Amino acid sequence: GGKKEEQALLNATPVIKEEGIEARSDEWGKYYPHQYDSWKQTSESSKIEDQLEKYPQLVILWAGYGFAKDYNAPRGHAFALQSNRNTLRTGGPTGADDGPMPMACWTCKSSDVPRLMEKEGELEFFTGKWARAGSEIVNPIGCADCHNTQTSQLELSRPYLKRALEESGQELDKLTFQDMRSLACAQCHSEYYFKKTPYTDKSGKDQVAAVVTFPWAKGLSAENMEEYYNEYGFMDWEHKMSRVPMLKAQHPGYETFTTGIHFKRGLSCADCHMPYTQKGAIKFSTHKIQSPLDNIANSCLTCHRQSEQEFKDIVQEKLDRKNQLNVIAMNSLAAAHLTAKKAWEVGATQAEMAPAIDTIRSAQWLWDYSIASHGSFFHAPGETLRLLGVANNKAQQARITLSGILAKYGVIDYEVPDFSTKEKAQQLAGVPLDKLVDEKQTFRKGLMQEWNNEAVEEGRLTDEFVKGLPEKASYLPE
Amino acid sequence: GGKKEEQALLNATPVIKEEGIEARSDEWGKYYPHQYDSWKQTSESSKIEDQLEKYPQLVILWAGYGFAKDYNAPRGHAFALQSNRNTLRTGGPTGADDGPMPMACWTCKSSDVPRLMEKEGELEFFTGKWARAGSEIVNPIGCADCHNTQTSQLELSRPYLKRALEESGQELDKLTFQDMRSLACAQCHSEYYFKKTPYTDKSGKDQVAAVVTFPWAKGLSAENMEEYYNEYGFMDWEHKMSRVPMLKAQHPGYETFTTGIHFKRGLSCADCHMPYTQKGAIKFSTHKIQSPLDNIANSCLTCHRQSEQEFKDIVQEKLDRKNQLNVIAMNSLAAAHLTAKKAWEVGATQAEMAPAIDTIRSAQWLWDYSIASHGSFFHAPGETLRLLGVANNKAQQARITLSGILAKYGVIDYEVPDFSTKEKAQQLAGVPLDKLVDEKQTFRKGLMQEWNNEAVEEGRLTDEFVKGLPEKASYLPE
Amino acid sequence: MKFETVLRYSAFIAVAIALGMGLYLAKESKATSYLSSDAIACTNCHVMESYYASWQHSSHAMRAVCVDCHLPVDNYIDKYASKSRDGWNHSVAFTLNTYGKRMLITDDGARRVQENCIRCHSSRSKTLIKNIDRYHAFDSETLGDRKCWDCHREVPHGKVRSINGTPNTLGVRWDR
Ligand code: HEC
Ligand code: HEC
Ligand code: HEC
Ligand code: HEC
Ligand code: HEC
Ligand code: HEC
Ligand code: HEC
Ligand code: HEC
Ligand code: HEC
Ligand code: HEC
Ligand code: HEC
Ligand code: HEC
Ligand code: HEC
Ligand code: HEC
Ligand SMILES: [Ca+2]
Ligand SMILES: [Ca+2]
Repeated sequence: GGKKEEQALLNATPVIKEEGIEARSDEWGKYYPHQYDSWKQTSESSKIEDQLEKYPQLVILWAGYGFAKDYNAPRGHAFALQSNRNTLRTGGPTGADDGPMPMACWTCKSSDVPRLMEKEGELEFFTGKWARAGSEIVNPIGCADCHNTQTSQLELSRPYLKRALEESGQELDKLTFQDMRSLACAQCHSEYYFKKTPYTDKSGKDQVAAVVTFPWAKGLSAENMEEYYNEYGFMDWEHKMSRVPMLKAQHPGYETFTTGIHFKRGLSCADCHMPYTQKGAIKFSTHKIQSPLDNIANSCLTCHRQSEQEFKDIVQEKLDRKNQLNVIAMNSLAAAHLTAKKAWEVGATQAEMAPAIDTIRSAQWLWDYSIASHGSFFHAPGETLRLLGVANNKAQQARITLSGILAKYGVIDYEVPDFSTKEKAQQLAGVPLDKLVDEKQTFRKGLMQEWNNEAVEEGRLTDEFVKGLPEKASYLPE
Repeated sequence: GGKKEEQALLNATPVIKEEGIEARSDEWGKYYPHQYDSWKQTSESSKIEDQLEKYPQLVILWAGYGFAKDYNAPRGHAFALQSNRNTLRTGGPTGADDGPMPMACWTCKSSDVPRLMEKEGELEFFTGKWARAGSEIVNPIGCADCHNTQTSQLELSRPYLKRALEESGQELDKLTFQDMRSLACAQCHSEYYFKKTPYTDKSGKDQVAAVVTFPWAKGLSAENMEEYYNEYGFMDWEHKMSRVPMLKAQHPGYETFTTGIHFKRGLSCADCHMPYTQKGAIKFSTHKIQSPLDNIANSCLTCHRQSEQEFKDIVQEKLDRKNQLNVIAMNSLAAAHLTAKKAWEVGATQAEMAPAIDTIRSAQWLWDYSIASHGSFFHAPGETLRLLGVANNKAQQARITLSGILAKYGVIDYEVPDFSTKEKAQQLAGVPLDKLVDEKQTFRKGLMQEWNNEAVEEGRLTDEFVKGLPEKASYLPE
Repeated sequence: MKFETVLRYSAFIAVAIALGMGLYLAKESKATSYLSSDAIACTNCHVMESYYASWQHSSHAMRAVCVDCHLPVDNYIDKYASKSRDGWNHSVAFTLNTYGKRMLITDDGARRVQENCIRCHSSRSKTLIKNIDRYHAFDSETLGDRKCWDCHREVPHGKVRSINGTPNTLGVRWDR
């Protein structure tokens, strides 16, 4: 009698909602208080670290592209939506059809995304401007991004990851639980591009969706993806100075992780970033996803036996190595772009420039791939340093070729202009910072408030914690 | 009664010789048959792998220096002496005072070295030409290189290592057994230079010894040693093409090892290269020092739990990463030397060339340090890739500077000559290979035989195994 | 001789023998060194050398010393009781020569070692203990007769073990 009941109780999974997707994490929190409480703690990582301030070279590297406007180090998951709204990259739209960015920009920022995708259809979701769904996408990354609302099981809520896995030769029905503990993260911590996909909508109208797609069909390495993009004739933007058709690598965290020893030894992201934590008599996976260095005792020391200080030192040493090669590569790339600009100015021809242009495209791609995920220096130290070495070599090779071209046109010992501060670099790259901030502030005081009010009124945003998150941005005082 | 005997038996250390150093390993073998037998098996690694054939760039990098004549991958310890006699670097001396090399070249090749050092005195040992002691140095690396003849304990037989340890801040009397299991190897697997040391000999004559010295006083990293050499105003040779005052890094195996995770976790060289091995009911340290990949079961699998194939794959991946950056760096360095040569030819001045010259010196030093020990790609993968990246960056930087100089003198798009085979490269570097081989063969048939005969007659060389080692060299048919 | 005298002499002799043996043991066994947990202390007896050498070349050399495995550690009373009991047993065996070339761990010794394996490895793999009954069939109070090293046969002394198994143990002598 009593035993059966106890067993039933223990095995019962709360059903958060009978049907559909529950995007509000506070609703989940009623049944899973520990996970919810620790999830809220991701808000402790709130500080804005302006990467353009730290490395002004980046502005040159991304001239003509959104990232040259604003780019910060990642913060806690609780801030994903706020970062996305506040970044100057998403501009200051004045209405549903305005602004520089497409719907796809919401994809990795909110648990409302799977909800809305289910409601509208995937292609429909990926259609239109970013501002179209401002009042629908209101909960930051939350339970529904990783868990099934009915069973609470881990689930891939993003269809594009499933397609990518299949294209790269994996069988979905063979995925293990351990795989899922990384793939939940791979939904977002992966390199992507927006694939233009024409379709006919329900009302019979021709539409073009910009669908988040992972370029995994030829493999997950930097070289594999480069081949993929080259065959496809793809570019993210044309560089404003060098006129190179550029690729942007966005955080290939999962991809680089798979080349490292921890992946090879069977670890998943959750092993380090969500270690088992004990509170009283209860054990659960901490949902305070953060740098494991803030929690060495529960993460690293589960498997290793050294002092916390030793781990900090070893990770720091790896970081120093990456930083050294990273700064070198960024400097070479910036010089290459600026030298190319000069070459165009003095009259170099398309034919003369072609080899250097190909080389710069490849160099910057490899560089970006190797460091964009922030954690690769630790997840995959060997692969990261290799790629930085190769990227820098190509950038330098391009500079040598370009010096030759300049010499042909009589320019000897060309000195690249000074880009040693964010301000100077943005000047060179033609980024009208003040104007962008003004537009953004107008948006934040107007349309953005409307979105919020509507969402609260219609019951889509109920979480007092989310409402109360402190507003931060690179252009706001600290 | 029985117990004392048992104890005496167990603790008894055979005294190989009452006094002095026993250089003949066959004498030791009478008491330690397992160690002796496994030591003999180092002769299984006998194949000559001509590195100049594999990477003709090396000839350009070392133009004007011995290594451009002949350079092979390391073989088993049993061959150390043979390699040293057969390499074209030691030339074809015709008598005790002839030939290009000093006594110091015997230092790491033979157990007769500590014997002769004891007999003559250290400074006296390091005085004179290499050919002076040809009939004294006849046993390859053996027991007396690492063990004390009276106690059999591990012992540093080379005084220069003790001095280097002290200079780098270590206290000799605090060394542990585990330390010794690496330091035995560090006696030879370390970067060295020959320090000119004036002294007055027993007969009152002024002499200059060329003493093997480890540049550890400022630390063991590549940058530390570079500073050491720069302060000291040292160069190994002037480059024949670029006229750069060069440094040669020789196998800093111990130094790079100390930056890797295995050292940090307390391992010693012997843990992997001399693992405990079982023969019947006896366990001993195998003295067949070789690539641990030939003995994964006893080395890696003591601590790790994967399949042998997995280990091979992981090590191969690390090797591939190194190879890629290594080839890149060698190509850049070769191009830099050849471009500098051109710049001198068209009339560049000392002042114009100075910056490029400094950069090439540093670049090649970092490159050489990172790979010369052969095992660093595994012992210290992060440090190796970092250094290769920095080295290549400097080499490319020099090329950019040199292109500028060439342009100033009207040379645009200079193409470096073809150095794609050992033959072509040696031609460019002015290495008279045929002449060198002829001289060497004369020596091998003449003086070298005399040395051997004398050593056998005087009882210094008694080991039939050593006498019977197959003769191999890069210039002999396989 | 009176019975009393006999008794008195016998008692004296007994005490003398005991004292003598004690002193001999103290000297022979370097008694004070047992207050430390240094592995080298165990090699005060030459018969422990082979065990020292095999341990020294094992995966545990950098992680656990003899007493980490062979003595109870969480409980000081048990620890010192075991230490003195072992000390006595080993000394007697050593002095009276009642051991063979291939010594075998006692049941009680094995119990303690097993507990120590579990103690250290519980933190490494938190599920090991939890599931120990399911996967390793440890059913009785003493964790059954299935020992960790039934499977992990090389941990830490290796498969071959005897007093003579590792001649020429340079490390033992160095550490002295
Ligand atoms: C729905 C998309 C999404 C998923 C799923 C996701 N992440 Fe994130 N993650 C983000 C975004 C976006 C940010 C950056 C937030 C910001 O800066 O505003 C981020 C930030 C982070 C950070 C930086 C936190 C800090 O405090 O610096 C870590 C670490 C991280 N994620 C790890 C993980 C791990 C591990 C998983 C899986 C268990 C995961 N993420 C799943 C999108 C996601
Ligand atoms: C496939 C998932 C994915 C898509 C699509 C995506 N992001 Fe992100 N985004 C992430 C992840 C993961 C992070 C955190 C890691 C990092 O900062 O590199 C992040 C971080 C951010 C951040 C905070 C750090 C920063 O860059 O300042 C902003 C802002 C942001 N994204 C905006 C956007 C915009 C705008 C778009 C559309 C152009 C977009 N994201 C598309 C996954 C995605
Ligand atoms: C970024 C992805 C992600 C988000 C967001 C997320 N989870 Fe999880 N969750 C995981 C992963 C990964 C695990 C680990 C499964 C394991 O190791 O057993 C997990 C485990 C759980 C478990 C199983 C018990 C445990 O603690 O291991 C529960 C219950 C849970 N999560 C509830 C929630 C709730 C409630 C939220 C929202 C407040 C949430 N999760 C948000 C990824 C996520
Ligand atoms: C073996 C432990 C481990 C595993 C497994 C692991 N990480 Fe990390 N991760 C780290 C460490 C350590 C850092 C560096 C943190 C720092 O610099 O403070 C890091 C950094 C990060 C960062 C950058 C955070 C920041 O603020 O810069 C992200 C994002 C991240 N990891 C995501 C992931 C994802 C996604 C996976 C799986 C694909 C993963 N990690 C697997 C240990 C791990
Ligand atoms: C679930 C087990 C586990 C966890 C948790 C874990 N590691 Fe590891 N770690 C391993 C394994 C397995 C290896 C590979 C070496 C081996 O096979 O022994 C390894 C290797 C390493 C190495 C050597 C490889 C290298 O890249 O230099 C370092 C350093 C390291 N881990 C640091 C950490 C840090 C820091 C953390 C916490 C952020 C951590 N580990 C968390 C299991 C783990
Ligand atoms: C007396 C000098 C000396 C000492 C001491 C010494 N080595 Fe060597 N070692 C050499 C020389 C010289 C060679 C190259 C021999 C040749 O190619 O002729 C070599 C070659 C090697 C090789 C390559 C073998 C092969 O088959 O490719 C390895 C591995 C090696 N040593 C490891 C060690 C280790 C480990 C130690 C300490 C336990 C050690 N060495 C001690 C001088 C020494
Ligand atoms: C401090 C120790 C040391 C000194 C001094 C030394 N060597 Fe070596 N030698 C080694 C080691 C260790 C190796 C094996 C590692 C390698 O090949 O990089 C080696 C390898 C060799 C080899 C075989 C591989 C090859 O290079 O073809 C030759 C030949 C050789 N040395 C000749 C010389 C000559 C000639 C000198 C004097 C100029 C010299 N050695 C001085 C330690 C030394
Ligand atoms: C290149 C250095 C080197 C050379 C040459 C060398 N040994 Fe050793 N020897 C060692 C090291 C290191 C150990 C390991 C000590 C340990 O791990 O306990 C060792 C251990 C030993 C031991 C202790 C028992 C054992 O096997 O662990 C004996 C005996 C021994 N060597 C004898 C010899 C004899 C005989 C020769 C010559 C045939 C010789 N050694 C040559 C370095 C060397
Ligand atoms: C953790 C294991 C490990 C340790 C400790 C270790 N090595 Fe190695 N060593 C290797 C492996 C693996 C290789 C690569 C072998 C190959 O490429 O076949 C290697 C390669 C070498 C080589 C090059 C051999 C060749 O033929 O190219 C030398 C020389 C060498 N090691 C000497 C040393 C010395 C000296 C030390 C200590 C300072 C040391 N090793 C410590 C595992 C180790
Ligand atoms: C005496 C123990 C021991 C031996 C023997 C040993 N290792 Fe390790 N290995 C370690 C430790 C400790 C680490 C560091 C990770 C950790 O702390 O778990 C490590 C880390 C590694 C790593 C991850 C670090 C990296 O550089 O990627 C690899 C790969 C590895 N070992 C391969 C080998 C190979 C190959 C051999 C044999 C040639 C070997 N190991 C022999 C103890 C050992
Ligand atoms: C990691 C745990 C561990 C460490 C450390 C350890 N031992 Fe043991 N020892 C064992 C185990 C397990 C056995 C039992 C083996 C068996 O029953 O087959 C054992 C057995 C023995 C035996 C009995 C011989 C036998 O084969 O049954 C002796 C004697 C011994 N150990 C001495 C030592 C000494 C001395 C040290 C330190 C130098 C030491 N041990 C360190 C685990 C350890
Ligand atoms: C006084 C000498 C001596 C010292 C010191 C000594 N042992 Fe022993 N040990 C022996 C003898 C003799 C035996 C054999 C007993 C037998 O077979 O009856 C033995 C047997 C053992 C056994 C197997 C029998 C059992 O009790 O389970 C273990 C385990 C052991 N010793 C561990 C140790 C450890 C650990 C130390 C150090 C703390 C140590 N010994 C110190 C002499 C000594
Ligand atoms: C004092 C703590 C301690 C004790 C006691 C201990 N271990 Fe370990 N053991 C470790 C540590 C630390 C490692 C290294 C691996 C790791 O990081 O978990 C390890 C590694 C291992 C490994 C993997 C390496 C290998 O050699 O296969 C096994 C298996 C193992 N132990 C079994 C045992 C067994 C069986 C016992 C009891 C006879 C035991 N351990 C006792 C601390 C201990
Ligand atoms: C029935 C056989 C068996 C018994 C009994 C057993 N184990 Fe294991 N153990 C295994 C197997 C099989 C593995 C997995 C080996 C692997 O993953 O490489 C393992 C793995 C381990 C590991 C991880 C080893 C590694 O290389 O990472 C440790 C530690 C360990 N066991 C400790 C113990 C301890 C402590 C006990 C006693 C409580 C024990 N084992 C009893 C079979 C056993
Ligand atoms: Ca992209
Ligand atoms: Ca040198």
